[in-house]
Amino acid sequence: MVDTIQPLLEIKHLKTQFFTSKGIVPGADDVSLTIDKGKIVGVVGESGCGKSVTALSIMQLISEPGKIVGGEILFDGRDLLKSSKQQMYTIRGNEISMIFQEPMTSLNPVYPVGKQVAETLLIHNSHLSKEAAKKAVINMFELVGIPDAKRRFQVYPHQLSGGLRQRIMIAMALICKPKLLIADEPTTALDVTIEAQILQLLKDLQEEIDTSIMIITHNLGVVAEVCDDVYVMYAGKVVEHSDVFELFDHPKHPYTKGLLKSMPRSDVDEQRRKLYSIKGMVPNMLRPPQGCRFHPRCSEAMDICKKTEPTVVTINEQHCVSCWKYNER
Amino acid sequence: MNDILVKVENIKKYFALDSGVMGDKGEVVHAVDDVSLEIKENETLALVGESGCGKSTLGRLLIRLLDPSSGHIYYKGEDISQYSNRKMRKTRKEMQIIFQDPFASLNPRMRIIDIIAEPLTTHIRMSQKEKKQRVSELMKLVGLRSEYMMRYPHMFSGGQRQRIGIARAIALNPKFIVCDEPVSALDVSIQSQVINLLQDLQEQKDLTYLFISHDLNIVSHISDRVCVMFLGKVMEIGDTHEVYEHPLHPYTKFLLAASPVPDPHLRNQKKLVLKGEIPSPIHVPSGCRFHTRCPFAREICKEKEPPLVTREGRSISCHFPLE
Amino acid sequence: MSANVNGVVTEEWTDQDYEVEMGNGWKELGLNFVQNKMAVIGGVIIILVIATALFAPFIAPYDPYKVNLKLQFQEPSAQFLLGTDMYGRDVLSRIIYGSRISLLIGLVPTLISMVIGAIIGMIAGYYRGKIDFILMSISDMVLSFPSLLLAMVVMYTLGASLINIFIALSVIGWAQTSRVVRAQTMSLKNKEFVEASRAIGVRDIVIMFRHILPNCISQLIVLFTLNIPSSILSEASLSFLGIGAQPPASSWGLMVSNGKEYLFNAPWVTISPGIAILIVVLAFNFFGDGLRDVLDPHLKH
Amino acid sequence: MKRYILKKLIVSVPVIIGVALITFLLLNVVPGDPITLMMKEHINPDVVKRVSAEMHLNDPAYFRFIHFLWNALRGDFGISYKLNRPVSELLLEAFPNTLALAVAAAVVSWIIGIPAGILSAIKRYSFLDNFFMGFSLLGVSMPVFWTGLLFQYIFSLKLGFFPISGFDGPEYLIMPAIVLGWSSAGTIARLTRSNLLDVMRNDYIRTARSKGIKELKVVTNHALKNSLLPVVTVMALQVSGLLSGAVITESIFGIPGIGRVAVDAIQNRDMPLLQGSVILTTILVVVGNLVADILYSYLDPRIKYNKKEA
Repeated sequence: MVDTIQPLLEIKHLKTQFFTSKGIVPGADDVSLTIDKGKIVGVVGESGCGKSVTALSIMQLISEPGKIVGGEILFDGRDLLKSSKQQMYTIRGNEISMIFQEPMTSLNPVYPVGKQVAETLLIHNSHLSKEAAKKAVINMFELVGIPDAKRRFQVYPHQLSGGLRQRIMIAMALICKPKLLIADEPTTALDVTIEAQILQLLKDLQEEIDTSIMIITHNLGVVAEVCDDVYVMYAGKVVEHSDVFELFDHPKHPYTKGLLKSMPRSDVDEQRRKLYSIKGMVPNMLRPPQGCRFHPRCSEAMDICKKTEPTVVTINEQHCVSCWKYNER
Repeated sequence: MNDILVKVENIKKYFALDSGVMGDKGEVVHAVDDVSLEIKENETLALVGESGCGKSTLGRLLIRLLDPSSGHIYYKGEDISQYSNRKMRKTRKEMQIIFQDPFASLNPRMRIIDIIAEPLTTHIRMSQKEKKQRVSELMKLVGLRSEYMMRYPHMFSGGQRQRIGIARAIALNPKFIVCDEPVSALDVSIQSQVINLLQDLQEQKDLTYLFISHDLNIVSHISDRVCVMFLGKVMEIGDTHEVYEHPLHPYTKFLLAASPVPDPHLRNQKKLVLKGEIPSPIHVPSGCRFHTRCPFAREICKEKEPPLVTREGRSISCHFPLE
Repeated sequence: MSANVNGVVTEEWTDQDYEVEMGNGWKELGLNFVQNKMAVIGGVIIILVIATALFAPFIAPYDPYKVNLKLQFQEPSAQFLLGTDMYGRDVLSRIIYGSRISLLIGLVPTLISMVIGAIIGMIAGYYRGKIDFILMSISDMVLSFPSLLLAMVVMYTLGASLINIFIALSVIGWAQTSRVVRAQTMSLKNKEFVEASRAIGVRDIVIMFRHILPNCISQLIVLFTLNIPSSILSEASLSFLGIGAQPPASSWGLMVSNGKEYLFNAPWVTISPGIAILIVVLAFNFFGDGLRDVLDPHLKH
Repeated sequence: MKRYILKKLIVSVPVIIGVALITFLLLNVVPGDPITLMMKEHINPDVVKRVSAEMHLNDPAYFRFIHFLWNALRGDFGISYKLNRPVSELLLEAFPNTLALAVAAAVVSWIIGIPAGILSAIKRYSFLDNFFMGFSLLGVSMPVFWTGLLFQYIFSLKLGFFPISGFDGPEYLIMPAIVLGWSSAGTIARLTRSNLLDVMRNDYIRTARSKGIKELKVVTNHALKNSLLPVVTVMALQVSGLLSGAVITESIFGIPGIGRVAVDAIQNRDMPLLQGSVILTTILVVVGNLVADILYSYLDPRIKYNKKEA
């Protein structure tokens, strides 16, 4: 029974562009994406594909020379792009919060970590006393698995390891029990064993706090490990969206297929055969290719791909792709 | 045919953190702590481990970019650990290094032709015409158009720069190349291109690689043998396939379980997840270095450091290896 | 489409490549420079000042050294645009001739101290250890002297003359440059492209001049343009205190100093050379700031 | 952190000895016989012999330096040629005046410089930014001696607000402090502005915004402390700039400070007095640097708690 529950977040035809001195770079180019309540959604793609731009657009943290030029971002029924600055202040860190890739530099080096986490709580709950905030922060530290939480309240960021700092960031993001947590490459800068801890932590917290999580990553392994739904992006556009099992079992878009085939796998052992590799390189976004942006690197490119942009085709209700191969025009 | 090309015996490298001015010994980082291993000709030995395990330091020690605090390095049987810079020049022609960061490994103020030709012009007198010809040959070999030779590094993508670094490394037809995380800074689709290039060059120019990486998937694909390191010490060495099938050292087992595999069906809910943080290389734990994180650690692991035991090509440093 | 080059299959590139919009280095720099108003204004004034210095004899309306007591303290008038001083000499002509001294003092010692400082900084930064400690303690000592006092001490020992000013200003200037170049060298030394050259077996000296120095150039240029004004100011101060250029030389500092007793009834004698110093120093600061924005990419926006 | 301060203290001792050595060498060894130099016209051979013996001029240089150093440690910098009074006494009289001027100028530069730098960073490219930066550029570019004369001309001669020179009351200090303070205010404003702009580009500022903190609070709570740390070090390095400036300001405004003493000593070829004043001023600078280091290590937790504790 698929009840038509209203999705937590719905992005419709988002357009965010960067007006650089050398020309306009289309960061997110007509991106549509939905996140249902209680789900972990992965947005995967290579560098420059617009995944981080999409995330920052939700939080409206796009800095110079970027600007959101079109589309809608519906969060709990309200369009964030139309809400006032004041409203956004109440949403950021309270209803939608974000963690970033570099734990080393994402915390303010001159303030104790406890104080920085309490700050988020106090801003959104001005009635709360400092003492109550401190207690809440220490509980949250324990929840995110920081040993010896009480002492660590006073500690400074440079005294902690990468893994611990990322846990502090997660505590800071979840302290107000937000509805949506956006994690931009949360484990890319971490070591393998620490990455496994953090991914496990995100999965546990998702159930415990019943928040939805949007994970931005370039690593298909992380997607397979944690996500329920996946959006594959290339050169500013969503090329494929599907349930995670469907995506890995029956990838449709040539780019997704190429990515999956070119990844070496430690669990499967073939005698050192040549890795499949998608030819060419990530397009330069100042002059994106005509028509489908993947056509220069696509082994199944047809004439129409070079001229017109593909429209989105629904394979089944969990899977859609924008590629002329599946479009009975 | 596979005799030993490079042999390392009890190599140690300590870095003094801040040289205590008042004579008190500043803190010391035990980057590489008594490591011994062998690399056979035409083989790819992978060096795997998390940050702070000393894999990059060991790589730089082998080609004498760093001077060892103690221990020996044998290249083709010759002990080069104490060679002076002048004496090293001849051997340097046979060993090269490829770096991780495509943006920092090329001098931004030099043209590509001069970057690739630097090894040639340093060791061999050659005319400008000869230099151009040799460089364009090398560029074709690594899949770059030779007409780009007059351009500057900032005009190339990450993948192209990595190829330039590889062209520079193979310019003098070396025997042994240290690849220090050559593909970890690249996008997935570009990674496989560079990995294929490295493998093709190995066959074509019969090279020996020391492949340093933290990505176990890539290592499983490219390496013949793998050496797992933790906090400056060797935990386990063996054939890649065997080590991946049944690892002997607990750390290897957790490392393999931790690295994410691109297949959702394999995501087990309660994975083998190592608790605790990576200890700091300054205050190294007593006995077996891994005992603070190892779930199977017993009393003896805290006191006595397990020696590296080698049996039929498999080396292990653990009191209670997993059978 | 892949080409087979002596056995190794390599991928040929698709046509759209990277170089189209990257432009080459220097043309792009020129473009940004022009957009930077500050730098252009500074640059124009500097060119004017250099022109006046070169062609001083042709531009100056009168002979700056001819004394004519009858014309003492003439108000600025059509005949004497900036009036005359206590010896009846035309202030404007003396300022024009004075530009030679100021420019010479601004450029030459700064260049000398930059070269010395760059080499010392590079050696200290590259070799570290004892050499670094010794060189940097010396530079710490020199930096501990208030620059003017050190110059005064040097002038005291060598006596007041133009060459001695060169020496004094060079002695002050090199320490600051050596610190900047040392910091830059230490960061460049750990960069991988330097490690690559060492792995190839390139000698240290070659590494310093082929890899390290070229990457310090942009910072050195900015430092050079910003050090010139401080040299000009130092010379003017020395001359003002009477230990710099000696009469009858027309150093601007000396002119201000000689005119200060007559401040009440003939202010133009003191004020106009001061304005000249201000304009030149401002021009170099403008030019230096503009240059730093252009050469230091991340400061662009 | 104690270790850090101790290290800094120990390092500054050789610097001071080195400074004394450089000054001694420059003033005593290089110019040959100071006495003939000093007496220039009326040289009298036996006077020369008596004075030089009395001042151990014929002993080897290093012996004289140790002799000098030994006396200096006991506070005896020799006798001033011209004024025939112990140099240390003269310096002690002049020192408080220079200190008053330097402190007043420093306060002026902080009060003007820091807020100007912060405001122009926050309101970048606005009229305010251009005005403050223009003001600072002017301050940095104006020759101190010329500004002094200009101020005297306008404020005392023409408008008569302040006494033209002399030094016996606070109102004598106002104009010199402003003249001297303006140029270092320029330096501080420019530095504060560029620091703040740099700090605003850091990741933790983006984190602060993502926590829902209003933009102004992001600047005051997160960016300010980080950007003002380096300014603290500049405040100390300013000491040497201020003392250079003081030399001139004191001669224009007739303030009997160390700068004035040094200038007169040069004009009268009074070597011991010059030597004493230079060494004292340089020690002031070294002390200034020391204070800055200690202040910096106290303010910056990364140095205060440098042990990795995780």
